[in-house]
Amino acid sequence: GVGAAAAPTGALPTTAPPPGTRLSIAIHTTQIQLEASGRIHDLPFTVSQWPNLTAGPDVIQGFRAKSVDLANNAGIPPIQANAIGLDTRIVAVRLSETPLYVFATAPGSAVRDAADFRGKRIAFSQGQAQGVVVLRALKEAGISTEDVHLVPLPSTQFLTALQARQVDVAPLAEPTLTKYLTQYRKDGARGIHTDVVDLLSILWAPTEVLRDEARTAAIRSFIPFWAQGQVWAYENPARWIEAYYVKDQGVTRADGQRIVASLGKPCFPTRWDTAIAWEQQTSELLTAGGFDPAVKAADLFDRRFEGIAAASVPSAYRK
Amino acid sequence: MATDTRELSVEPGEPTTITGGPTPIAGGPSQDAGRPSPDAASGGARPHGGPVVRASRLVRRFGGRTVLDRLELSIAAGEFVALLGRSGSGKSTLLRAVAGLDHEVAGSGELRVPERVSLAFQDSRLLPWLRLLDNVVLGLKRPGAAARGRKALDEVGLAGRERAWPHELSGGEQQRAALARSLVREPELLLADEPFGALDALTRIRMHDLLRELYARHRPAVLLVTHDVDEAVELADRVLVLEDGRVARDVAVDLPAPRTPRDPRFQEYRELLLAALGVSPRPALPSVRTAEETTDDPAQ
Amino acid sequence: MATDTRELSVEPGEPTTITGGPTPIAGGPSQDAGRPSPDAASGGARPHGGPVVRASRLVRRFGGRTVLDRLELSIAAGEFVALLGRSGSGKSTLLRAVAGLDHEVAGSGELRVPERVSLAFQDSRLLPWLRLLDNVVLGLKRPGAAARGRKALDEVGLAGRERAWPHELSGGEQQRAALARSLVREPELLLADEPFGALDALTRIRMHDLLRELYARHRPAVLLVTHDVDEAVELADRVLVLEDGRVARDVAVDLPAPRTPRDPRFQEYRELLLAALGVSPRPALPSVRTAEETTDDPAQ
Amino acid sequence: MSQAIARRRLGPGRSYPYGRIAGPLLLLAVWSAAAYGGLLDPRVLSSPGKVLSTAADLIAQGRLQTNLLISLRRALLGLLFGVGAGTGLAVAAGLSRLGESLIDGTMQVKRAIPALALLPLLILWLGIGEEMKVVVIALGVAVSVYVNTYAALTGIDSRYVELAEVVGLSRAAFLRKVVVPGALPGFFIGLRLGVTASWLALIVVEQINATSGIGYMMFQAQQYAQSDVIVVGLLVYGIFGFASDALVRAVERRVLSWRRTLAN
Amino acid sequence: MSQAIARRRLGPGRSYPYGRIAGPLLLLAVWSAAAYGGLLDPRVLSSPGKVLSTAADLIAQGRLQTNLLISLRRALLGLLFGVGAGTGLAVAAGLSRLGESLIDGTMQVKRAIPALALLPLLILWLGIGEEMKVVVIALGVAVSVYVNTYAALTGIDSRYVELAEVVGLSRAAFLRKVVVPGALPGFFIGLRLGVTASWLALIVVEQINATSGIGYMMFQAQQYAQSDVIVVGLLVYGIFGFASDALVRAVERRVLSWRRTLAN
Ligand SMILES: Nc1ncnc2c1ncn2[C@@H]1O[C@H](COP(=O)(O)OP(=O)(O)OP(=O)(O)O)[C@@H](O)[C@H]1O
Ligand SMILES: Nc1ncnc2c1ncn2[C@@H]1O[C@H](COP(=O)(O)OP(=O)(O)OP(=O)(O)O)[C@@H](O)[C@H]1O
Ligand SMILES: [Mg+2]
Ligand SMILES: [Mg+2]
Repeated sequence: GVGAAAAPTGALPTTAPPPGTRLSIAIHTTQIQLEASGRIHDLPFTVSQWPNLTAGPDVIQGFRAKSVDLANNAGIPPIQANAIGLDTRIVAVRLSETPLYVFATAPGSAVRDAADFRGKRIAFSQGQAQGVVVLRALKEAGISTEDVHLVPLPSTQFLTALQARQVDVAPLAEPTLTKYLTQYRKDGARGIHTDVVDLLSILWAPTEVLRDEARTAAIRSFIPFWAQGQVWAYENPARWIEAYYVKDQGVTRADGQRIVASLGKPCFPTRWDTAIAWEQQTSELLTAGGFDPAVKAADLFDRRFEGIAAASVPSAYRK
Repeated sequence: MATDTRELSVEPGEPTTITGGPTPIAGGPSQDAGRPSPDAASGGARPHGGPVVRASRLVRRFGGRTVLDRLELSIAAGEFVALLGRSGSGKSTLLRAVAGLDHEVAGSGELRVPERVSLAFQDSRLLPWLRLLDNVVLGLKRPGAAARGRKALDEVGLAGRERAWPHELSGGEQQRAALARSLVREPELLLADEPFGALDALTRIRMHDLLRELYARHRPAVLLVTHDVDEAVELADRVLVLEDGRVARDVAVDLPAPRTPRDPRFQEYRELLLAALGVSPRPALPSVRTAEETTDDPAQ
Repeated sequence: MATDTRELSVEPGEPTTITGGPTPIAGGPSQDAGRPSPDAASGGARPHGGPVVRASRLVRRFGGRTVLDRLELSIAAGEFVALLGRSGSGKSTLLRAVAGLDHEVAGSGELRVPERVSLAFQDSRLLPWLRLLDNVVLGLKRPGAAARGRKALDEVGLAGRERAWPHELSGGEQQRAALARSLVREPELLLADEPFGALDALTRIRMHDLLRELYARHRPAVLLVTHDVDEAVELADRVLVLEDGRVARDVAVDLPAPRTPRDPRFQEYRELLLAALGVSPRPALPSVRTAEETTDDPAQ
Repeated sequence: MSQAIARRRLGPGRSYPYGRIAGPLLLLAVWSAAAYGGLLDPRVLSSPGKVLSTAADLIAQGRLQTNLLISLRRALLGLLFGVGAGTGLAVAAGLSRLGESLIDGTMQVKRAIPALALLPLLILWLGIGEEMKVVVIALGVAVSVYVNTYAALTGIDSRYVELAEVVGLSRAAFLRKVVVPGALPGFFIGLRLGVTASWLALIVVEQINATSGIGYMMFQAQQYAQSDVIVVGLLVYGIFGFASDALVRAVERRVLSWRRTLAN
Repeated sequence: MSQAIARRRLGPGRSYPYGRIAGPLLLLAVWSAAAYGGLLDPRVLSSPGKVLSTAADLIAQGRLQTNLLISLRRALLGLLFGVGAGTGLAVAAGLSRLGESLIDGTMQVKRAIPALALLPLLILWLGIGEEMKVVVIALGVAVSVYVNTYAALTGIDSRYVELAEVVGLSRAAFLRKVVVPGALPGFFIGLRLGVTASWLALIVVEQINATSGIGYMMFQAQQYAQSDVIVVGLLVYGIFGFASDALVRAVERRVLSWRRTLAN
């Protein structure tokens, strides 16, 4: 891991970024939110590009290639980046307290709740959020990973694996979940809800970027846009669904509504302790499974940015 | 004898016996198509039966050019026919048609050929990926094929080269290998397209002897394309001259064996045929001028 | 005249004039290597200079077989040499070596050849993807190449076939196209490997005339491989017979133009050469037995 | 009035007009029959009607065309550079031993390396923009073209090389008159593989920082479990594959009209 | 004592012994020089030393060997079936017009369809076990072999087909004596592409229900952006690609020793 010694120090700039500051921001949703809400031109710096990268490994590659300065991911990618020596920092946190993933069972499977997972075949994509969800669910159900068959699959193949009855259980998110259950409920497929959440959605940047005053200022000034954009989306679901899911992603309106409903209300913590603890736990889960070296989660956060997001949103979205 | 009868046309027409060129040659050897002639090589009587090859009104066009133009051809069983003709007159085309290789040749009437046909191509056409012996025995099924192939190679003077690749052979060696391939399968009809063209005088004589020997043994019908008039007169019962897509001359060679160029009648045949080919053999060798002035009319 | 001198060996050896076979032929035409002879075609004096081709101690082995065995060859500028030899005696191998195509040929001494060499291959070797005219003018750079190619095609009787693909030509047509390709580039040294083998008598005569005409015009040195002894005697100043990897006979042909086979001296040359090739031309044509008994010793 | 006579043919004989389309049409027929005969679970594979209506929707929304056009542009650019590079390298490797020793082994190594694994390096060097996409496509194309062209080129009959030496062709003329036409049959196979490779590479490159393109469309559809859209994408791929191949073949037939082969 | 004489050669001349290894070695040298000369950011591409030590670790842990062996088995099985299927289909399509119309178009469509998109269907039919993996590999191999073999087969000189007709070859003998040897040069190109394809397919199939294999290892490494492991994987792929290609070529040289080409 990379020690705190390398952390960028010094007070966070509070002034607007100097003219000509450019950032490459790989957050497609924020781009759409700002466009749809008409705020895209209010940014006090230039966005050199909005790369459309979402998967953790792709973002890490983008960071390394210096093609990306700022991205939005779940909690795992920073751990992975740390594991390979890429120095990054989390600069904003959003908590999602509604469970995003539901464990769908194969048609005709006898599994009814998480306790039944024992001895079953569970789809497992270890580098992805879905993987951690499985580990966490097992942990909460008190089942060791030894007592189940974790079937390594990329999450894109979960649906097929269920259809083909090659796994008994797989965590699905919307809209796949509803589609699957609608089609296979009559064959005995069901969804098992747990309270396991994928808590963190984080904004992160390479440390190298954060050493640069101007870009740090730009990131600082961007965080409120990011948080407010999500609030806007939550408050204007119809416009949001239309702009993003229907127009941009080519999803049906119904699917868009289901997805948005599953996402829940955005929530930005003023203090990051919960987030750091969660991240630490995630890392330990991965380590216990033998998948990643341990990290000190606190080193993943740049606490100078703590609370900036929370401060920028109405108190209803703050925690 | 098994024969394939192939209907050529919806317009029925019975096979006709071919007659010679437009004008019978006065004073020359008798023109005598289809009639059995005595065996040139062995002097024995030939078992001439009905025609083993019978083609009528064969037509072959390439683009606009008509290469075979209602050609009539008939070869009796055991008959040795030589085919002469200018370069490009359609000899190879005719051979391919008779061998059934030309999938575009058209005609009316019928084409009858025996089943076991051998064709020695003008290019030797050895398969480059087979060694010599394998090339020679290609398609021979019976046991002992290898032994027979070896013998055939020996006969054409290629003993010891069984394992050579075709590209390792000289031009004449390739030609002899192709000849061996044709002979080894003892065909009922042997079609040979200039099989001796690339051979020196001595080797050529040996190959003549070989062919004669084989012919005496198995009595195939033979259609031999050659540019060597002496060769034609020496070997054949009948010599055809192809011109303008038809058989313009059909000359039965009625000479006793052994045939020798010193026989004045040999020379007569020779001159007749050379004239038919447009060459007046005497006086001496003509220059370009005189050659061009030579018409194709042998009566000139 | 530009010449390439290629060092063949680390073992220095000066080029030697070739002498004839081991035993001079008694009573035959004079053996006369290298000495200029009068022009056979035009009757004019030939501008024979120093040798334009000079090879000494050429050796070529294929596997264990030695095909060229310390062969000596020298051709004067403007000299017309015919090369005879059994099938497989190494004629093509020699031509390829002289043309500089054989990257494995070895020898001691040197090989001198002019720069502009033309080789008509034994197989016609037309590029299948070029149309006829493009094949003929292949590598001709000067403007007017197309016109000259057209003229050459016309001369070999292929006018109007400029746009034909090689595979659309008959065997003899391909051979003539290859000849046209050799001639059109007016070489200083023309190597021709049986360029008339697939031609009928008349076409052959025309090609002889064409070659003679071209020869009279440009005076290249010529090395012509042929199996036709008459052709050799008729065209060449000097006839070589290749045997056992060496030049076994080197016969200067001293006949006035126009040469005709009816000239008894023509027949004398003819018989000498046939004998050198192992054929006793009279009495008549030998059978297999007699052919095999014929030794290669012409004194027999 | 006249009829062909022939010995038993060993070659395949005359080709059926539009013969090649029969196989794909049969597949479609089987699919339809299975779908409407109730043999095919529509959850596993949608019926042709469903797929067509999805395609119609996509076209009505303009998505299919836009994505196709953008992908086509990327594929064509990649194809262009790939064909150029592949051919150039093949010629360099085929005609000189130095070229061979530097290029050929390297290309064998290159072609064994998965695009997915090279991607990170390419991203590092070229970023995540269009250049990277075009380069990845071109690399795939170049390999296909290279392997076949190089093999064809080194497989040219040495007798033609001799001929070229004898008529004194310059190196350029040798290339133009002997090497290029002689290697064309192999080049065309490489081109046909290359065209498909360019199209297939889209699936990979359009997952990286793309917001449009047929590969992106398929990737998105997978994310959102839109199996109908995936099948539309497959159909597009299939049609494109067939059509582009037919096109290259048509060109090939014209250019290689000198060939006398088993097939014609 | 004796020396070659030659006209200016247009062909490439004598090949260097072990010539092909030069390119890859040069690449290695450049990489080393750049890494140790400080021109290469180690975060961008690790130094050879680092990669070697990673490889040593992997070997010490037994991971590399185990993964390689397992992958090799899958690749070989897939290769076997793929080569069989590709060759069989090519012969069927090349020798009969019916075969051509049913098979050839279908293969063109098939080869345009990305393996990733076919995967779901194959999983539905074959599950996620070894069969599926082998089939996916075999499909990729079959396409490479098919395209080249079919092209070579239909490209056989028609004069040889005539010869076969004239000597009265049976269909089986025609296949054995003319078609197979005549199409071998093309088949070998297909085989060389197929061998690599089998290896490359591992990356895809070993993402599915695999806990071992070189593809799995690379995929994992990619998931975690472990560039050292990726580079080790690349090295393995490169070495394998070069070696397998050299092996096929050696066989090819022996089998095609009758060829007289530009290259030899
Ligand atoms: N495939 C083809 N396309 C066009 N023309 C052709 C084709 N094949 C042959 N020809 C032409 O048909 C004529 C006859 O050809 P063929 O090969 O039968 O002649 P040939 O009598 O055998 O001549 P040669 O003695 O030179 O071999 C020639 O003029 C030739 O150019
Ligand atoms: N590449 C080769 N490998 C092995 N042997 C060869 C090779 N090329 C030629 N030979 C042999 O060398 C001998 C001479 O061949 P060459 O082609 O020079 O004969 P040639 O005199 O031209 O005969 P022909 O009159 O039949 O054309 C032949 O016996 C031939 O088999
Ligand atoms: Mg002919
Ligand atoms: Mg020869």
